[in-house]
Amino acid sequence: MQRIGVFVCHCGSNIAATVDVKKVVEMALLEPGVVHAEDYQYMCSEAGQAKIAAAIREKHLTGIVVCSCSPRMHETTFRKAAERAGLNPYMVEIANIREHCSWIHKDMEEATKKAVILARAAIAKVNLNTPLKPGESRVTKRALVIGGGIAGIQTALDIADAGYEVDIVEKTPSIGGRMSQLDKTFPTLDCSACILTPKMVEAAAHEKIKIYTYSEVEKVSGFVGDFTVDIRKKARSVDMDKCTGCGVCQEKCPSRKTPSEFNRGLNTRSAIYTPFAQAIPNVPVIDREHCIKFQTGKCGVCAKVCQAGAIDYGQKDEIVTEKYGAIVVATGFDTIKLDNYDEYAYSQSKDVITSLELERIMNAAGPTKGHLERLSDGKAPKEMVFIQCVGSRCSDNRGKSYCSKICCMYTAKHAMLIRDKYPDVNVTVFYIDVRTPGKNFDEFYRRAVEQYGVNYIKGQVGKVAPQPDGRLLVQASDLLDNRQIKMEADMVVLATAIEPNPDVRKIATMLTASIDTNNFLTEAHAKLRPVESPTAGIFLSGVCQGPKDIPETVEQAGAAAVKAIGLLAKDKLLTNPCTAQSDILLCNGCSTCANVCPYGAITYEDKEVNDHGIRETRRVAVVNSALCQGCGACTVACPSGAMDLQGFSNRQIIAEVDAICR
Amino acid sequence: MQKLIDRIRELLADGTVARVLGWRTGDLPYNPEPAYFECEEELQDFVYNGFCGANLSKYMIEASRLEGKTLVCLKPCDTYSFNQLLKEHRVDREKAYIIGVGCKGKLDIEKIKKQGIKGIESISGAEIEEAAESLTIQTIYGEKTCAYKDAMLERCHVCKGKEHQIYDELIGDSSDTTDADRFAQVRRIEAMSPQEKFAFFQNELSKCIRCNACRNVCPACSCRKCVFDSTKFDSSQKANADSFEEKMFHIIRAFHVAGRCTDCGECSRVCPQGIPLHLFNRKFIKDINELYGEYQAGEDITADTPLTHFTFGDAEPSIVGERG
Amino acid sequence: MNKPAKKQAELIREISGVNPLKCMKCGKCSATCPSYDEMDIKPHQFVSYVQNENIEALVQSKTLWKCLSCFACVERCPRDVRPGKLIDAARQIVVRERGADYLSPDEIPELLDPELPQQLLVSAFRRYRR
Amino acid sequence: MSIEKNEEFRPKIVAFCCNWCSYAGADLAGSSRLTYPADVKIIRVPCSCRVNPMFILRAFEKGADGVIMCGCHPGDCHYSTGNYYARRRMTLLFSMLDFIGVENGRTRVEWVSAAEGVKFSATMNEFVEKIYSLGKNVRLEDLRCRS
Repeated sequence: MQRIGVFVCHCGSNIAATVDVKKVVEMALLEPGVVHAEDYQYMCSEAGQAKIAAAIREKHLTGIVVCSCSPRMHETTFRKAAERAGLNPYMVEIANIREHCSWIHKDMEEATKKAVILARAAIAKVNLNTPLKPGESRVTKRALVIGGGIAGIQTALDIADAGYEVDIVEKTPSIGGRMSQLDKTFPTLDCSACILTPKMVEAAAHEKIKIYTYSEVEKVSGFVGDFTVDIRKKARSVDMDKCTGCGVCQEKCPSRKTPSEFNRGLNTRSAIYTPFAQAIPNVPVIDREHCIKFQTGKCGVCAKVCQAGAIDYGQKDEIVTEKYGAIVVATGFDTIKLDNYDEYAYSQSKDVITSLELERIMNAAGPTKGHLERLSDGKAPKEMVFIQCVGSRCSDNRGKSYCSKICCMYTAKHAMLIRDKYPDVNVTVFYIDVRTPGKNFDEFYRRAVEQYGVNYIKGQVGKVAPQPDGRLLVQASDLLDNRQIKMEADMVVLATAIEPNPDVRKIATMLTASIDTNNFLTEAHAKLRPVESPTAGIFLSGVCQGPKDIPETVEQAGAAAVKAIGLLAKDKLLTNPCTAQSDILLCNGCSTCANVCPYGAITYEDKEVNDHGIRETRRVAVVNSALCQGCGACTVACPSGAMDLQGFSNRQIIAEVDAICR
Repeated sequence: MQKLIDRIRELLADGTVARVLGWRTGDLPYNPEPAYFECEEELQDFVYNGFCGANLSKYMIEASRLEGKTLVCLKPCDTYSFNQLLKEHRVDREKAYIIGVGCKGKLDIEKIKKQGIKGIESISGAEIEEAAESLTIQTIYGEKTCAYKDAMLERCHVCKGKEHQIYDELIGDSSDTTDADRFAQVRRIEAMSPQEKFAFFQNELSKCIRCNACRNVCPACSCRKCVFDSTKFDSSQKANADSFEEKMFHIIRAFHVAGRCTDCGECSRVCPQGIPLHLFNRKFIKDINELYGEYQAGEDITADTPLTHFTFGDAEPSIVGERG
Repeated sequence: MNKPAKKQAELIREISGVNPLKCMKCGKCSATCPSYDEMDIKPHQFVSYVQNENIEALVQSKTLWKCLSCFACVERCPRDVRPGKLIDAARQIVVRERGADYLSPDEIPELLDPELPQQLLVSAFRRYRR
Repeated sequence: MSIEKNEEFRPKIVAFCCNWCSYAGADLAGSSRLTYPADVKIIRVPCSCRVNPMFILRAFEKGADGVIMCGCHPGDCHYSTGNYYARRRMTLLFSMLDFIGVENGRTRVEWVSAAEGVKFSATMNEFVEKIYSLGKNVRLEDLRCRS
C-alpha cells in the first residue's frame, strides 16, 4: 500500500474562490492510501514546495497528488520538488482543479464536488504508480546531413564550426544543389554562383566536414544519439585521389549526346563529366549508361588521355557504415512534371520553358552563353509572357494544393533582368495574386512594375497555342478590365510549382520521420518546433519541410544546425521512462504491435522464458525504450495485454475511470 | 475417407510426419473429437465425416512446439485460420504437413434434434464419399430422415468457398454449400430499434454461463494467457469474476479478434447455450468491409490487417450515427 | 422564377455538385472560354453571382445560351469549381420551369447558323434529351 | 427512458484527452473561462491511440452515461499516426455498441487542437446536453442481467 500525500493549492483565489479547498483536503483523507493532506496558498512557490518536501520526509510518503493547475504548467516543478525530497519524480500526479474545474465552473458546491472527484482519480492512479527511472543513452558526436544544396552546406558549416564532425551525403556528383543552377538571386540580384561557391569551397576545405558526393543513404538504424547509417558510394569510375581536375577527359570524350542535368536538358554533356565548372569535388564521374566503353567495351579514350591515370573502369559501388548522433534532412526540391498541363504547350514548343530553364538560359555558363534567345530558332524574343501559379494552388489533383512561395519573386527578378538587359523586349506577367511578404520584397516587385515597365495582368492564362509561324498564341483573361486577351508571344515562361525531391519519401521511411501528403517532411510543432521532426534526433533543413526561398532556407539551415548541436553537446541522453513494455510471459509474438509503432521501436527476439516452470524459447516483442516515445498505440493493438505503457498503464487508467464513475 | 486414411498411413509410415492431427470417433455417432494419432493402431479410430466441424488449426500452435512434423487435416475454411495464425507467427509452417480435405458442409446435431429427432443410435449419409441429399437416422423410436441441407451448420450456408488457402496436398472433393447471405442476420439486427436490439442481445447473452468454450475453441483467441485470466488488466478471472467482464466479455472478445477473425464460426458451434456469438464477429467484418474495403482474414497473409492500418481519408466515428 | 434566390442558389449548387467557395478568382475559366466575347456575364463572374446568390441576373443573362458546354473551363479550373457545370445547372433551372423563356425544338432549325459550332448542337441534344 | 426533471439527473461523463492537443485545448478553454458542465471529468492519456476500447466499456459498466474521446486532428498527431488508429478503433467500437442497442449519442470522438479552447467547450456543452436528453445509461450497466 502506498503512503500518499495530497496537496491542495489555492492558487491565490484562482482555485480557492470557487473550490472549497478545505473540503477537498477533508475528502482526500478518506481515500485509500492517503496519509496526509493539506492546502496552501501557492503550492508552486518555494514555501509550498518546502511543505511538500517536509511532508514527504516526515510522513514517509511514497506518492503525492498535487491538486493545482494543469500538469502542463507545473508537473515538472512538483516532480523536481519531490525528487529533491528523495521521492521518485514519477510518483507525482497532478489533479487539474484549475483549468479543468475552478476556472470553468461558477457554482462552489459543484466545483468542489468535481475537484474532489478529480483528486480521487489522481489518488487512485498514484496508488498504482511505480517508481520510474529514465534510461540513458550515449550520443555519437557526429552529424549526418542528407543533401548538399545550400541548406545542407549551411547546416554542415554551422555544425562543423561548433566543433562537431559532419558528413554530407549528396546524390549528384557535386554539392551545390539548386542554388548552383540559378543565375541571380532576389531581392538583391547577387550572382548566385558568386555567393554560393565560397560556401562550397569552405565546406570542402573544413577539417570537420567530410563530403560524400555521388552517394546515397542506403539504410538507417538506431535512434536519437546513436544512428547507424549505410552510405552507398556509387562507382565514380574515377580515382578521387589521383584526379587533378584538368578536364581533358571531358573534352576528348566522344560520347556527347547525353542531356545535361545541370542545364535542365537544354543542351548535352559528355559521358564523363562534372556537372558544372565550379563543381566540388572537381572530379568527374563516368555516366556508365552513356559511356561507350561501358556500353560496347570499345573506347577508353578518357583513360588514354588522363595524365594522372585516374580513370578506373573497374571501380565498384562501396558501402560505408558510419555512426551519427543527429541527422539533418536537406533534400530540397525539384519542379513538377508538366504532363498534366497540356494547355500550356510545354511539350509542343521549345519556346515554352520553365523558370528554372530560363535561369540556365540567362546564365553565362548556360546553353546559350547567357543570351536570351528562343531555343527553337535562336532568334531574340520581342514579346515574353510569364505565367504564374502553374501547378501551384491547385485543388484538382493535377497540381499541388500549396503556394510554391518563390515564384512571384523570381518572376519579378526575371522580368526585371530581361527589361534591364533587353529594353526592347515586352514582358507581360499573368498572375492570380502577387505575394511578396519579406524584407524588401514588395519594393522589389514594385520596381519591376514602376521602374522597368513590366506589364502585370491579373488573370490566369487559359491556353498557349503554337502558331504556324512559330510564335505562341496566348489566351488569357484580364480580370480587372474584364476582357479576354489574345496575344502573340515569342517565349512563354511557366512559373512551375516546386515539389519535394521525390527521393525524400524513401528517406523519410528509413528515418521513420513523418511526411505529409505533399511529401514535405512534417515538423514536430508548426510554430514552436519548426526544424525538428517528431522523430527524435532528426532535423529538417530547407525546402524538404516546405517551400522556402534562399534567405529562409539559410535561416532554417542554421536553426537545424543549432538543434543538432544542442543534441551533440550532450554526453548522455535521458530517455522518457513512460515507454511501452512487454510482459514476456504474456506476449504471443504475433507482431501486431510492431505494425502500429510509428518509431520502429519494437523488434522480436527469440528469448528463453520460464513460464511457471516451463522453460522454452519464445518469439517475443522487445521495446527499445530509447526509440519508444510512449504513445501507447501498441498497448491497444496487443491482443494479449502483454504490452503496457509505463506511467499510463491499463490498470492506472482503469483506476481513474473507476474513481470518476464511482 | 479411405483414400485419406491410406495417404495418412503412408506419410506416418515413411516418417514424413511424426503424428497426425485429425478427428477420432466420439462416444456418440455425432460427436467426433479432435485427436492426435501417432501410430498405425491409433488410426483405427480416425474418422472424417459431416460431423467433423472442429477447426484443427488452433491445435497447430501446440503441435508447432513438438518434435517433428505434424500432419493436419484442414477443411477449406480451416485454412483461413491456419493462415491467420501463420501471419501472427503462432504456427510454424515447417512443422505442418497440411492435407486439405474436401468439405460438403458440416452438420449441426442441434438442428437435427430440433426437428424432433431424438434417441439417436446411428446416422448414415454423413460420410463425405457420397453426395448425400439426406441423412438416415436410426433412433430408438425407429428410422428417421432429414435433408442434409437442413442439418447443416449455419456457417456452411454462408461458406466463404471451398478453396483451400494453404496446403501440401488435397484429398477429397468439396461441394458448394453457400445458399444464404452472410450478413443477412447482421442486417436484420441493424434494422431494429435500439430497444429491440438491446432486448435481443440481452436475451441471448443472459444465457451465457461463462464456460469459456467459445474462447477456448477460437483460433484467433490464441493468447498464451487471456486478458480475462490475467491480473494485469484488472479484469479478474472466472473464479472471482467481477461484473465488468461478466457483462462485457463477449464484446471485448469480439473486439480483440476484430480484423483477425476469419469467421470460422466455431464460437457459435461450440456454445452449449446456443448463443449466436458469430454475430458480433460478423458485425465487425461487415463494418470493416464497408468502411475500409473488403477484407478476409487469413486470405492474404501479407495484407495489412484493418486495425493496424489506416488511410488518411478513413470515415470519422460519427458515421455510426449518420448512417442510421 | 418565383423561388427565393437563396433556394435557387442552393439548387444550382446541388445540381452542379460545385462548391463556388472553392474559387480563388484566377480567371482561367474566362481565359479559356471560346464564347467569352458573346457573354454578358463572364464565366468567372458567373461563379461570383452564384456565390452572391444573384440568380435572377443569371437566368436572364445571355451567357446562359452562349455557353457551348465545351467544358474547357471545367477541364482547366485549378480549384475544381467547374464554372461550366454551374452554367449548365442554371440552364437546368430555367428549363425545368415550365413556360419560361427557353427554346422549343421547333425553333431550332430557324436559328441554325452554319457558323455555329457542331459542339453546341451536340451538347444541346445531350442536355434536352431528358 | 425519459427522465423527469425532479429526479435531478446528473450524468457521469468521462472524457479521454490526448496530452498534446485536446488536453491543452481543455486547458485553453479553462484559461479562457469558457464554461461547460461539471459533469465532464477529463482523463489525460498520451495519445488518443492509448485509449483502449476496454476503458470505454469499463466506464459504461461502472455507470458512466457518456464517454467522449478527444485527440489531435487527423494529420496533426504528436506521434504522427496515433489518431488514425484510434479513429478506426473507435468507429468499430461505436458501431458495435450501436449494434447491441446502446444509443450512439453516448459515445463521441472529437478532434480538438491545442488552439481550440472554444471548440472544446462547445463540444462538451453539446455532448452533455445530448446525454441529458438520453437520460441515465442503464443498458450497458446490465447488459447481461437475467431476463
